[in-house]
Amino acid sequence: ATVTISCGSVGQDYENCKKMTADWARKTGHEVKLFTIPNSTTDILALFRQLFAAKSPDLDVVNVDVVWPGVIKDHLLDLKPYSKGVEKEHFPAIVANNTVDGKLLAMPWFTDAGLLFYRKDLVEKYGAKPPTTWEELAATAKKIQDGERAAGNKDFHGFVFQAKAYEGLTCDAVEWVHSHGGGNIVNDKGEITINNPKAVQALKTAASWIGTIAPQGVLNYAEEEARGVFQNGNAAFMRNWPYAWSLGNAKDSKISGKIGVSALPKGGASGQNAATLGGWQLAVSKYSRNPAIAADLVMFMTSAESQKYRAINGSYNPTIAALYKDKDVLAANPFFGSLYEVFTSAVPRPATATGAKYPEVSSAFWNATHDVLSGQATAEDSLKKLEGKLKQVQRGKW
Amino acid sequence: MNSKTRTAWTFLAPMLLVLILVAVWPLGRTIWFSFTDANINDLSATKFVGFENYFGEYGLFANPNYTDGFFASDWGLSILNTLKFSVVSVTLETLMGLGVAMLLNQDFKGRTFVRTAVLVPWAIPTIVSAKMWGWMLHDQFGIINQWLVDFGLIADKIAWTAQPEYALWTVVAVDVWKTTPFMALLILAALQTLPKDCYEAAEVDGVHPLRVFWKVTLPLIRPALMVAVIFRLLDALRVFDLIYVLTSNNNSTISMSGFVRREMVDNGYMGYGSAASTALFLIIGLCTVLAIKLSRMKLGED
Amino acid sequence: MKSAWYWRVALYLAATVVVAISVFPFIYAVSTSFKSGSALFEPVLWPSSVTLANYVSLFSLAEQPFGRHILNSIMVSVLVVAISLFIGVTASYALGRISFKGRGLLLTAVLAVSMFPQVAVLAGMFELIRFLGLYNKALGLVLPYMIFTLPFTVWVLTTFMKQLPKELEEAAIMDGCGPWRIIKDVFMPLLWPALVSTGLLAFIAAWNEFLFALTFVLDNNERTVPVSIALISGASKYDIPWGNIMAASVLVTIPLLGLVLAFQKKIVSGLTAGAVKG
Amino acid sequence: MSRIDFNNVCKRYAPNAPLTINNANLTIENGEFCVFVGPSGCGKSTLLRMVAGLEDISSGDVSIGGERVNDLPPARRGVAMVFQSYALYPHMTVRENMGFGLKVFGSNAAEIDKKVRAAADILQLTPLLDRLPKALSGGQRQRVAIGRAIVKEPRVFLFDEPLSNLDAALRVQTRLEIAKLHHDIGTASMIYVTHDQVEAMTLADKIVLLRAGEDVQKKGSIAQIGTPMDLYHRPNSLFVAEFIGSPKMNILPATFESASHGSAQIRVAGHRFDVAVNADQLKAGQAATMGLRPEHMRLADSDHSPNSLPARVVHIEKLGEASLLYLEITPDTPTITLKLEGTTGIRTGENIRLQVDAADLHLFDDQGEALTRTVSLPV
Amino acid sequence: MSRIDFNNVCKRYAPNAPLTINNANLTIENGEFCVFVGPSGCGKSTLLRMVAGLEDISSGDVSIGGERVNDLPPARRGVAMVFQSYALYPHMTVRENMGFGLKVFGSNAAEIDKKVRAAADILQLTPLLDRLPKALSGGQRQRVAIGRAIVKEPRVFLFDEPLSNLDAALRVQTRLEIAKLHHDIGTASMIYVTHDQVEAMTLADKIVLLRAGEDVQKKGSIAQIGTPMDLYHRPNSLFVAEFIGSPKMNILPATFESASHGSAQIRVAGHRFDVAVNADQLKAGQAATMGLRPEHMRLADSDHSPNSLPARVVHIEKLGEASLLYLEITPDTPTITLKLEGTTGIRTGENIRLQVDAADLHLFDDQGEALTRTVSLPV
Ligand SMILES: Nc1ncnc2c1ncn2[C@@H]1O[C@H](COP(=O)(O)OP(=O)(O)OP(=O)(O)O)[C@@H](O)[C@H]1O
Ligand SMILES: Nc1ncnc2c1ncn2[C@@H]1O[C@H](COP(=O)(O)OP(=O)(O)OP(=O)(O)O)[C@@H](O)[C@H]1O
Ligand SMILES: [Mg+2]
Ligand SMILES: [Mg+2]
Repeated sequence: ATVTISCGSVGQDYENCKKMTADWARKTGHEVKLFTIPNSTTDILALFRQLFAAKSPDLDVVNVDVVWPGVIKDHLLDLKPYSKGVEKEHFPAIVANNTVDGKLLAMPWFTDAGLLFYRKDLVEKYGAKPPTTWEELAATAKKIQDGERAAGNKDFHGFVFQAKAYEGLTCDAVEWVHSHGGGNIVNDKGEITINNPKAVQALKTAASWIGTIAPQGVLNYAEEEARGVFQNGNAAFMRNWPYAWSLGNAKDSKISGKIGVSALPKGGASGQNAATLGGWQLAVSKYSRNPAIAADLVMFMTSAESQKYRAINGSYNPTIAALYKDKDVLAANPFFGSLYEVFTSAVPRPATATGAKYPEVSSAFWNATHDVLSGQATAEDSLKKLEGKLKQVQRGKW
Repeated sequence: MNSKTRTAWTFLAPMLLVLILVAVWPLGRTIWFSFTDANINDLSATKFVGFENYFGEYGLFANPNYTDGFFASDWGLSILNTLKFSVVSVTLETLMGLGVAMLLNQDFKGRTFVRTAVLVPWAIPTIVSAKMWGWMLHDQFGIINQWLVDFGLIADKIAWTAQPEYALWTVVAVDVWKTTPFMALLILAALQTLPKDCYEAAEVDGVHPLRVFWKVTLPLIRPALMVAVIFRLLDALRVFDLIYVLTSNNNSTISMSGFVRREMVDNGYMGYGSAASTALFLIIGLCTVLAIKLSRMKLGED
Repeated sequence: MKSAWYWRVALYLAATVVVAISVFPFIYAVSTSFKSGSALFEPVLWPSSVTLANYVSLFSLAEQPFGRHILNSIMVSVLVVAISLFIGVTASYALGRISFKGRGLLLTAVLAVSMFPQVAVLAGMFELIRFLGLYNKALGLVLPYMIFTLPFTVWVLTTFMKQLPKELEEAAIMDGCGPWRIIKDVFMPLLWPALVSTGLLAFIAAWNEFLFALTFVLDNNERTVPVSIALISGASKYDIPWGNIMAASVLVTIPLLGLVLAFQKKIVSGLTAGAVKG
Repeated sequence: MSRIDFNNVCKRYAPNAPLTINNANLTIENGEFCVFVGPSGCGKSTLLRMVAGLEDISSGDVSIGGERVNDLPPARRGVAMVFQSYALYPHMTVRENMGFGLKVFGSNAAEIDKKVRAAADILQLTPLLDRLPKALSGGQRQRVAIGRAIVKEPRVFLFDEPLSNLDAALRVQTRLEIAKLHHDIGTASMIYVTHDQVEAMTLADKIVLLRAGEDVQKKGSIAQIGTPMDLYHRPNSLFVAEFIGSPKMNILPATFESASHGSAQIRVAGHRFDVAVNADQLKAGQAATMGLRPEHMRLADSDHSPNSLPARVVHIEKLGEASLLYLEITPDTPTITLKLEGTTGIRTGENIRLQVDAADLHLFDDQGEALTRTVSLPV
Repeated sequence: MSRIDFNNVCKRYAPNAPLTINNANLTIENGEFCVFVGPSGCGKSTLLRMVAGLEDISSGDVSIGGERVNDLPPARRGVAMVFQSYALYPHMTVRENMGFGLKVFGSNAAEIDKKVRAAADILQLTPLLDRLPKALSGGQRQRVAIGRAIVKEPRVFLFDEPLSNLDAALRVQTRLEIAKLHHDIGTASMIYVTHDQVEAMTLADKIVLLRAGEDVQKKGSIAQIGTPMDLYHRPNSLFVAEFIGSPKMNILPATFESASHGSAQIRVAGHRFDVAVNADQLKAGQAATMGLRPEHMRLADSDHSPNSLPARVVHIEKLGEASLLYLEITPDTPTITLKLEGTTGIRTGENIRLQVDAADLHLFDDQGEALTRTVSLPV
C-alpha cells in the first residue's frame, strides 16, 4: 500500500525524512509518498485542518507541533493499540502532552526547548559570567552593549529574542512567567491563572528590556531575525532554539566558535529555570485508508534508532532519555549532555488544558504581552484584560 | 424578449455559467455558515443559531463583552485598521498610478523599458515581496535603515514594522509600491484609447495642460479610472498577506480579513468566521456602492 | 512640435526615479540570490562573493521539480488569461453595448463575487474542487482562479467597450457582421490596450496566486511556483533560506517581465483615429 | 423588390422628448432615386438609420419590398449605407475597409479585389489603397465610405451626405457615377441625403423635404414630396419655397386686393402686382406673402413696366458666371436678392428698377400655404 | 498684427513619402479673408494645421505677425480653428464645448455665458445648449465646432470646411455671419477652406488654389493666388480654369492657326474661332486647348454666326433657375455643357447651334499654360 507522510519540505529535514522512509519502505515493501508542507507553522495547521474538514484520505501520517494535539484531536487516530508501550521510553512530559482524553494521539519525534545563547568572548572580555537570573542578564547585557557601542559598533545590542506577536512570543513569555513562578496561563485543571503578581513582575521585567538592552525591532523579531542579529555579531545574548547552534558555528558565521549555550535565567533568586517545550510529533490521520500501516511507519520513524540517526545528522533533540547518554550523539552535540535537564523539564504551553481553544488562548496571550512590551498597556492592565478575554474564550469549558 | 436582449444573454451565458459554477456554492456556503455555530473540527455537529454570530452574546456586533467600546474590540479595531489602510492606500495608489500612467503615456526613448520596469513590483509574488520588504525594512540588517542612516536622514535605525506608530503606514507604503503598477497599467490603457482630436482642439485653444488634464483627460478616463479604483478598493478592504507577513500580528494592525482568517482557520470557528466574512462582504459592498455613487458612475447606461 | 529641453529633462528624471523605486527591491532580490550564508545578513547591495549555488540547488531536487512547477504555472496562467479574456470580451459586449434590463444589477452581482475574503471562500471552494474531481491537478486551479479574474476582466472590458464609437458597430452591422464578427474583427483590434492590460494583470494574478494553489494541489508534481517558493525551507524549521527564495523569485519574475516586454507594444494610442467624424 | 414604404413612422429619442420624426408617410418605388433634404437636424439621418435598422422605430412601420422590417435585423435588410460620419474601421486599410463587407458576405478574394479596385478607380483612391484612415484627408475618408457602400450590390442604397467634403469637380464626377451605378443596378432603390441643391435637383426622381423645429409637432415631418421641378415650381408652402432654390426665394409682405380668372392682384410696398395664382378663397385686404426667385427678376425696361418696383443696390457679390445684387426696396421691407447673369456693371448705391412676370410669382396665404399657380409649368 | 507668411513651406508626412505640400509661398495680410480651395487631398487641411501648430513643418517657415512660429506651441499663436472633423469634447455639453476655450483667458462666467448665447443664437443652437455631442445631428455638431471658434477673438481664424454639412439656408446665413465677424474684428486674418465655389467667391479677398497629385512634385503646391474674379476670368492654367466655376469649363482640343492684334485664330472640330488672347509665341499648326464656360455660350442667331458650331443635345438637367444641356459636337470631342437661364424648351436629341464671344474664350498652350487675355475684364 502507499502511505503519504508529511515531514518538512526541502533541506535537511526533507533529506532525513526521505532516507528513513525509504528504509522503512524497503523493510516492509510498502510505498511512501512525501508530502511537502509550507514553512510557517500556522500555514501547516491551516492546510491540515482543511484536509481534515474534508475528511481527505490524501494524507496518512502527519507531523504535529507540540501544541496541536488538543487542537486536532478529533482527526487523529489513537496510537495506543499500535505502540505496544514504547511510549514509555520517551520523555513523559511529551507523552502526556500528546495524550488527550486517554488517547495517545501522536508519538514524540523530536523535542525542542528554549536556550540562552551568548557570546563567550564578550562575556569574558567584560569579566562577567553567564547570567543565572534575568536581572543578571540585563546587567551584563547593558555592560557589554555600552562597551561595544563605545568601541564603535553603534548597532550593538545586549539581548535579542522573539517578540513579534506570534506563537514564538507565547513561548518566550511562558518562559518569563514560569521562571518567575507565575504559572502557565491556564493550569492543568483548566483554571485561568495568568493574572497574578508574579506574571506581572515577569512581563514588567521583559518590558524594561525593550529600548534598553533590546532593540525596538525585537517587537517584530521571530527566530530568524534574532539569529540574524546575533550571528552578525551585533548582540551579546539571544534566546533561541537549539537550531541556532549549528548555524552559528557554521564556517561563514562571524561568531563561529564564540558561542556559549546555557539554560535560560531564573526569575530572580527564588525563581526557577524554565524553557518552553517545543518539538514535533508524528500522528496518523483518522481518515487514512491504511491506518495500521501508517501507524507502523510512525513507530519506525520515532524509534530510538531513527531518533539517533537524526540527532547525529541534524542536531534534532531526541525524545528518548537514553539517547542523551549515547556516545555518538553526545559527540555530535556536546551541549545535549550539559543541558539534559533543560530538555527533560521543559515547560509545555497550556495546550493540553485548553484543547481546541489553545490557538485562541495563545493569541490572546501574545497580544497581551506584545501590548506590554510595546508600551501600549501596563502589565497589570494587560493581564487583567487578558483574564477577561480568556474567560470569554473559555465560555464555561475548554 | 427581442433579438438584442437574446443576443445579450447569449453572450453573457459563458460568464454566468462559470461564475455560477465557481461562486454560488462557496459564497452561499459561507453565508449559510454565518448563521450556524459550525466548527472546523466537526462540521457534522453544526447547528443553526440565527443571528447569534452577529448580535449574540459573543457576536460581532452588540457584544456585551466589549467593555471598552466596540472599536476597542478586535473586530472593531480590524474594521478601523482596514478602513484606514484602504482609504489611504487607495488614494495614494490612484494619485501615483495616474502620475506614472501619464509618464508612461509620453513618448520618449526607452519607454518600453520603463513600462516593463514599472510593472516589476506587481509581478513579484506578494509572499515574496512582502518578505523582501520585511527584510529590507529590518531595523538591524535592512538596507533601508542602513541608507537612511548613511545619508544622515535618521539618527537611529527605526523598527519600521515593529513600532505601532509606524507599522500601519509602513504597510501602506509597501502596498502603494506594490499596487501602483496595477493602477498605472489600467490608467495607461485608458489614456491610450482617448480620442486624439479633441486634444488638438484644446491645444489650439491654448488651454493650459493642467486644465486639459482636469477638464478633458480626467473626465474621459473616469470610467476606467473608477473601475481600477473600485477593484483596488475591493482588494484593499480584503488585505491580508501583506499585513500578515510584514508586521507583528498583534491587534494594532489586524485587518478584517486577518480577523476572518484567525477566527475561521486558526481558531476553527467556521460559523463565527463566516459571519465576519459576510459582514466584511457587506461593508465592502457598502464602500463600493458609495464609491460608485460618489463618482456618479452609471452602470446601466451607455 | 518639439518640446522644451527642460520638459525632456524632467521627463527623463521622472522616468529614472520611477524605475529606480520600482526595480530596486528586485535588484536587491537578484543580489541576494547570489549571496550565501551570513552574507545574507549584511546590509550591502552587492555581495563580495557571487555564487550560483542558490539557483543550482533549486533545480537539483527531484521531489521539488522547480522547472515542472514553472511549466505548471505557465499552463495555468495562460489558460486563465485565455478563458477570462474570451468570457470577458463576450460578456462585456453584452454589458457594454447592448442595453437590456438588469444590466446594472448584473454588473453589481459580478462585482459582488469578488467581495468575500479569499479565506472565507476557501473551504467551499475546496469542496467544490473535490466534487468536480479537479483536486490535486494543476489545471484544476483554472476554475477557482476565475472567481477573481472574471469580475475584473468583465468590468474593465465593459468600460472600454462602452467607449468605442457607436457608428463603428453600426458600420459593421451594415456590412453584415453578426455580434461575434463585430467583436472579433472590429472591436478586438481596437481594444488591444485594454486586452493587453487586463490580460497581463490576470496573468500575474494567476501566476502569483498562493492560497488556492497551496490548498487544492498536494501533489509535488502539480504545484505552481508561488507554492513552490513558499515550500522552500532551510536547514531547519526556523531557517529561512533567503538565497534560494530570492533565486526562485527572480526566476519566476523574469518570464513575467518578458511577457510585459512583448505585449506592451500593443498598448498604443490613437487606435480609433480616423474612424468617425464629429 | 426594393420598394420602401414608411407608414405613419414616428421617432422619439427619449420617452419625454418631442417627436423627432412625426408621422412620416412615404413610398420609394423600386429603382427610384429619392433625395431627402431639409434643414440641419430635421431628421434625415434618423430616417435613413431607421431604414437601415440602426434606430428603433417608435411607432409606425417601415417596409422594404413589401415586407415589414421593423424587427428585422439590419444585416437581413439588404441595405448598404454611407454614414454621415464615415465610420471607417480605423485598423483596416482602405482596401480592407472597402472589402470587408464582401468578405463577411463570403465573396472570394479575387472577386473582392476586383470590385474594390473598380470602386477605388472611380473614387480616385487607387494610390491610397494601403493607407489607414488616419492618414487620409477628410475628402478621402469620405470617398472610402462611399466605396464601402458601392462595392456591395444591395437592394437599397442609403447615402448620408456622401459628397459634402469633396471638391466640385470630384463631386460632379462621383455624383454621375452614383447615378450610373443606380441606373445600372436598375432595381435598387436609393435614398440620398444632401444639402446641395444642385445634387438634389440633378439626381432625384423624387425629393422629400422635411420640416424642422416646432412645426414638426403640429404639421408632421414631411413638408412636401415631389419631383425636383415640382418643388421648385410648385412649392406647397412658404417653407418649401424658401428652402428650395439658391439664393433663396425673396419674400415680401403683400396685401391681397382682388382675384380674377386665375390671377390675383396684390399690393407690395405700395406697388401693384399681378400674380398667376388661383386666389378665390382670399378676402380683399387680407395679408399674404409674395415670393419671387432671384433668378426670375430682371431689370425693368421702363419705369412704367407692369409688375415692377424700384430698389437700391446695397451690396453686390460676383460669382463669376453670375452676380448677386442685394436690394433695398424700403427700409421696412426685407432685403431682396437679384441674380444677374455674368458680371454686371451695376455698382453699389445705384437705384434700379426690377420687373418680374406674373407667371413667375408665388403667393402664400397668411398660414404660409401656397395658392395654386395657374400657369402651366415645365415638368 | 496678424499677417501670415508662408516661406517655401514643405511638408512630408513620412521620410520617404512624396511631398504633400511643396514649396508654398504665400502672404495673407492683416485682416484679409483668404480661401483655400483645391481638389480633395491636396493639402488644405495640412496647411491650416501647420499654421495652427498641430503639424510639424518639414522645411520652410510660417510666420504670424512677422514672427516665425515654426516652434511656437499652438497655444501661443493666437489662433481659433474649426476642425474638419469637428474635434468636439465628447463629454461636454454644447455650452461647455463652446465656453471651454474662453475660460482660458480668464473671462468671467457671465461674459462667457453671454458670448456663448450670442454664438448659439447665430448658429441656431440655443435649444441644444445642454446636449452632449453624441445626441446631435451631423450639421449640429458642425455648428458647435464653428461656435467654439467664433466665441473667441483670435488674431487668426482657421476654418476647415466649416459649412459642409449645413443646408443651403443655414449655410448662407452662417457664411454671412462669418463675414460679418471677420469684418467686425477687422484685424484678424482668416483662412477658410471650402469646396463650395459660391462660398469661395463671395467670401474671399484672396483665393489660393492648390494642386494635387503628381503636379505638386514638379510645379509646387500653389497653382494660383488671386482675387475670386482673377481666378474666374484669368486662370493661369488649364487646371485652374477647370477647377473654378461650376459646371466646369468646357475644354476642346484646338489647332492654332494665326495671331494678330491681341487675337488668335484657332480651329476647333473643323470650325474657326477667334479668341481674344495674345498668342504671339505660338506657331501655326501647334496644338492648343480652347476653354469656354457653360454660362458664356448662347444659342446662335443663325447658322452663319461667327464663333459658332453645331451640336446635339444628349442630356438635359433642370435645376429650376437654370438648365444644363450636355452636348455632343462630334463623337470624338468631349461632351460639353451649356447652361441656360430658366427652364428651357429644348429636348434631348435636338440639334442646336452654339455661339460664343471671342472675349469669353480662353486659350491654353500645349503645356496647359494660359495665354494672356487681351480684353479688359471686370475685377
Ligand atoms: N497622417 C498622415 N500620414 C500620411 N499622409 C497623410 C496624413 N494626413 C494626410 N495625409 C495625406 O496628405 C494629403 C493632404 O491631406 P489634407 O488633409 O491636407 O488634404 P485636404 O486638402 O484637406 O483634403 P480634403 O479636402 O479631402 O479634406 C492627402 O493626400 C492625405 O492622404
Ligand atoms: N441620440 C440622440 N438623442 C437625442 N436626440 C438626438 C439623437 N440623435 C439625434 N438627435 C436629434 O434628432 C434630430 C434629428 O437628427 P438627425 O441626425 O436625423 O438630423 P439630420 O437631419 O441628419 O441633420 P444634419 O443635416 O445636421 O445631419 C436632431 O435635432 C438631433 O439633435
Ligand atoms: Mg444627418
Ligand atoms: Mg481637409
